Amino acid sequence: MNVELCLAWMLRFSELVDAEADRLTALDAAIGDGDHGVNMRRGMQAAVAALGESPPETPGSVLVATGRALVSKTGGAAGPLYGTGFRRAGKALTDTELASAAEVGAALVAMLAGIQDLGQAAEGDKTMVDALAPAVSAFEASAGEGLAAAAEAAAKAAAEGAVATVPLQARKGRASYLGERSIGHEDPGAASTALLLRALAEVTTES
Amino acid sequence: MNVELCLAWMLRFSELVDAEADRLTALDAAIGDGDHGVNMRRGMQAAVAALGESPPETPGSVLVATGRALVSKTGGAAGPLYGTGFRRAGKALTDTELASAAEVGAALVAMLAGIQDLGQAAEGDKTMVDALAPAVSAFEASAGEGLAAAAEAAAKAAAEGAVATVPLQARKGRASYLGERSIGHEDPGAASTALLLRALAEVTTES
Amino acid sequence: MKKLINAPENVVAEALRGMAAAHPDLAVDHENRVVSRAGGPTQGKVGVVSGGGSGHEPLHGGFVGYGMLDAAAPGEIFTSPVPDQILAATTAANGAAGVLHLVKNYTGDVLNFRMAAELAEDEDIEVATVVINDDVAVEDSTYTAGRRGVGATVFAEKVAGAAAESGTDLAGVARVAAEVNDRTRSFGVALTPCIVPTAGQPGFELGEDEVELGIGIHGEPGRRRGKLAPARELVAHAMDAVHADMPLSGSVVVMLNGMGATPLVELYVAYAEVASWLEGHGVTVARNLVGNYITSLDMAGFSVTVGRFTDELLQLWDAPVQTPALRWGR
Amino acid sequence: MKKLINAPENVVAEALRGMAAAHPDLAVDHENRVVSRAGGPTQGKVGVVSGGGSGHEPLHGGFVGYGMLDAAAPGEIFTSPVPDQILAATTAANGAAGVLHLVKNYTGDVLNFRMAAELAEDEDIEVATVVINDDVAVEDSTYTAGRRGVGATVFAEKVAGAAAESGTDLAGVARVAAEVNDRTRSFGVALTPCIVPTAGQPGFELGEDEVELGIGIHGEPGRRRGKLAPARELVAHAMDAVHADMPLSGSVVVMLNGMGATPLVELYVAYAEVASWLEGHGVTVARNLVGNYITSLDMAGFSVTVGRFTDELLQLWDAPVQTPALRWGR
Ligand SMILES: Nc1ncnc2c1ncn2[C@@H]1O[C@H](COP(=O)(O)OP(=O)(O)O)[C@@H](O)[C@H]1O
Ligand SMILES: Nc1ncnc2c1ncn2[C@@H]1O[C@H](COP(=O)(O)OP(=O)(O)O)[C@@H](O)[C@H]1O
Ligand SMILES: [Mg+2]
Ligand SMILES: [Mg+2]
Ligand SMILES: [Mg+2]
Ligand SMILES: [Mg+2]
Repeated sequence: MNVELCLAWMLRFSELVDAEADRLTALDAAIGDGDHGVNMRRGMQAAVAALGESPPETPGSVLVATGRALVSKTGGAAGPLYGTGFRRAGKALTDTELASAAEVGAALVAMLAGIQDLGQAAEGDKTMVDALAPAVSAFEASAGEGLAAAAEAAAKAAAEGAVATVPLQARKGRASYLGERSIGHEDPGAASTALLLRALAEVTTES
Repeated sequence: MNVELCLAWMLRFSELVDAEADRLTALDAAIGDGDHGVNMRRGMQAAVAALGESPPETPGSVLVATGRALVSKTGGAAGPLYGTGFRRAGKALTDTELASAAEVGAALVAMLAGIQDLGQAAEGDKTMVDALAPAVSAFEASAGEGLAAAAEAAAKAAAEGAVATVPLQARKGRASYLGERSIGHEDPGAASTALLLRALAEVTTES
Repeated sequence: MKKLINAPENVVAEALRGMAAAHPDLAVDHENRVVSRAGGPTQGKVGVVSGGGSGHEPLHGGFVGYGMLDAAAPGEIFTSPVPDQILAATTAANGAAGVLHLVKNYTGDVLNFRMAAELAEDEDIEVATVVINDDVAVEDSTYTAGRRGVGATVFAEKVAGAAAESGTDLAGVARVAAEVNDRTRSFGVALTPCIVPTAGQPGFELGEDEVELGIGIHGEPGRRRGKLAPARELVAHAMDAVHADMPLSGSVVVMLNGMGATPLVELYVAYAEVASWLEGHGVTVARNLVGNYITSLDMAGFSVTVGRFTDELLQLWDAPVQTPALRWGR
Repeated sequence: MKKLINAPENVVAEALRGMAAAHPDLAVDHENRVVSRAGGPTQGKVGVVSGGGSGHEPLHGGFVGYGMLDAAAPGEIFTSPVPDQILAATTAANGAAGVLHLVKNYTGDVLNFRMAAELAEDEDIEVATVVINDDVAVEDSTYTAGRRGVGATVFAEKVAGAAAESGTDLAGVARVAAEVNDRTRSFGVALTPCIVPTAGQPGFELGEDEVELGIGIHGEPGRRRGKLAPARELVAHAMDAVHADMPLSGSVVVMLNGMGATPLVELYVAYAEVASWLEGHGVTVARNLVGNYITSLDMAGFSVTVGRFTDELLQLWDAPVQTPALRWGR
């Protein structure tokens, strides 16, 4: 992954978030407070703008800049969580100009660790972690087959992970306030994480 | 009209108001503030209670006591207007124990005058006056045929007068705030006045 | 109908119980339905009394206290109080220097207050009456019952209360109240109708994209129906109506009032538009109120009230006031 | 969706314009989205800062002023503010004696305030944080994000603000705020859902005869759905829930709070029930608030908050306060 591909990833993520904002908001309205789509759109628009204003030179700095923009523009739970995740992922790539599939995998591992350090959510708590954790595992398992294949596997796992949050009872975030009533709804953060991995799969297949 | 008949009139008026309260309120909701039925019910229940507690000995004092109760329990525009009307009507009967049709007619004239003195409404202003004024004329015109016939004529005229308020634009009371939008609705006070005359017709025919 | 009540017919009585429990500075006479100052009337001070139908809270009971009303007579929902009740409020406010009746211009209110004033005079209480009629949505002509009294009531109660507190005599207190009324105009807009508890359903139906322009405070339809529009346009409609009736210039006191169900965040959005309308017309704001002051049950919407205060009136406005709904300076 | 707004995405920015216009005692930094005292921070005084998503007005901006907050950071509707913004509020509140962050316990608020505190410490501003979590509808266990912060926030802002004003140091101000939180519990009930402007539709649907029991302040459904019942029963449900969690006795401070669209007359009806529930349980009311203090946009409903104040806390409660939404003593 070079800097262009990483920029394309962020751009595609922003596009997908924009296209799916209403769905993300509706998911959040059901078990949260109805702002996740709007938040993510605002955050990723700010990230894309920041990336456009001072284009970074390495994939790592793309992710760090994205993380910084998300922290300072998103708000809510998702802002600090995604923001920290992106920054950690970016830092894991150090100043590599061309990250291998294995290095991208390590960055995703760092992203997950950052989100879990901050949010303290375990798998099964019905959060974005339930999409990201299986995605990271799938990515690592397929990393030997190249970036596109690994990304495709990760996207599939993330999408499945998001859907698999439906029967779960939330133990973190706003949805946890609903107790058993959180069961039967897809977690909005898991849904946006699935978009993040889908974006990666799309840009890597195209390239 | 003796004291019993006059009491029966008030009782029947109270019953009719009670039965028609929702309709009166609905009429008031359309062009006023939706309380006329509730107001009249509260007022006439208080009047009936007062008449029961210290039963008057003449028709005139029945009407005065009714008026006093209406003033002190009804509120709104209808309370002072009906209250004053009843008190004036009662006073017009002086201490007669048996009022002739002509005397009852004079009492109704006094009622109308009392309401008009206080409220300054002319015929055509879309108020209770539009039911009462034709009723008084009809009563007087038929007074020679006896109380029951006169009351029947008055009830008919009042009912027609009430219906005839529908196309009018209000110039007094709350409905006047609506300007042209008051057109097309029956005036609630005219409707309750029609009940007053219907009550008179019913008790005089029965007796 | 979804209301936080026990029974529709008990709303006023129970709300008065709540007021009494909430505000130890108030005395509530439940039998006569009178809200007055716990300390009783101030001897030698002009008493200031208002009243009218309930459903406009905090008006009037919430404005009883130091520097504003001495007593209020709350009627049933949207139904003016009865003469005996107004007499009881007048007595509760009587410090032997006369009592001012501030009456909103509705037939029922005017008639019941007039009867009460007669009763009070029988008891040797001198009564002066100022009728408030500031609503520019209604033409003041022989074809109507005259203009409705709306937001100017809040202004008049504050100013008259301050004048009375400062020792002004009955004629003087009545004069400043009348002056406030003469110099103040209002206009209201409804986004939704309200539901009178005992009626159980709204007085009119409004589509998702409709508003009522020129409403009063009794859930009645307005002068005409309009399209739901941005706050900027609805506010401009209201301000234009006020301005057409009483050209605005110089410095004003303005109230952006919520009708009961409109949240404060929306009132601030609307107030931003009021402020910029005024700025655009070269008018400065001396003082303002933004909030629910004279409401119409659970109606969503707003009214705007603008007063061209003299220095004297502004000084009275600034005087200390300590009531449940308006408090400053102590 | 019927709202008195211009455009859903501009509600917060425009409401801040309105606040700035309405309250000359406030300074509004529109770029950073910070509401602070017009006079700037008081040197040598502990700064008290709060913030969170908008849509809860008057919380928090309406509580900025003498004796309460120094600055507030209002996020988008129901979205916690961002770290830079909270840092700007912290800087605006910084009188070189440290700054207290009062944070409602929501993941987003906690995380963003934590990041802001780190940034502030980089700038040598000492920050203490008290997290408010008083909502008994949520169990405080590893199976939830912990209890939500609701009504106790108003109490904590008042008490901490008074302590700071009196010259107490940062640790002392944090201590009284934490004590208020420890001693206060809340429970909320919704009669209707609310509509987030950018979402355009309600988060849940409620039948004409249904309520949500155990709601927070973000339009989320409650712990369970119940039947619409008389105010007496809804209040008893709320009071029982509070009492089960923190047995009530002696003397308390109580707030009967409206969710935004419930008119005052209904709040008084409900408060009468609160007062009689307390009386029935041998509890006396030291102080009370009845009104809209911490709302959820245009939701109809109420929450009740009860604090078992010590004498020290009650004294701080009584200290003068001068903010747009809470004012006494000056
Ligand atoms: N502690 C946590 N760890 C990981 N993810 C979390 C945590 N809390 C919340 N989330 C995620 O954040 C999402 C909600 O984000 P968003 O709606 O933007 O913020 P908020 O809940 O503050 O409104 C949830 O759907 C969930 O996936
Ligand atoms: N000036 C008036 N003269 C005669 N009748 C009037 C006048 N004003 C109002 N009314 C009558 O009173 C009725 C309304 O009574 P009600 O609803 O009880 O009082 P309010 O209008 O105060 O709510 C109207 O329908 C009308 O018939
Ligand atoms: Mg959310
Ligand atoms: Mg009426
Ligand atoms: Mg009425
Ligand atoms: Mg949120």
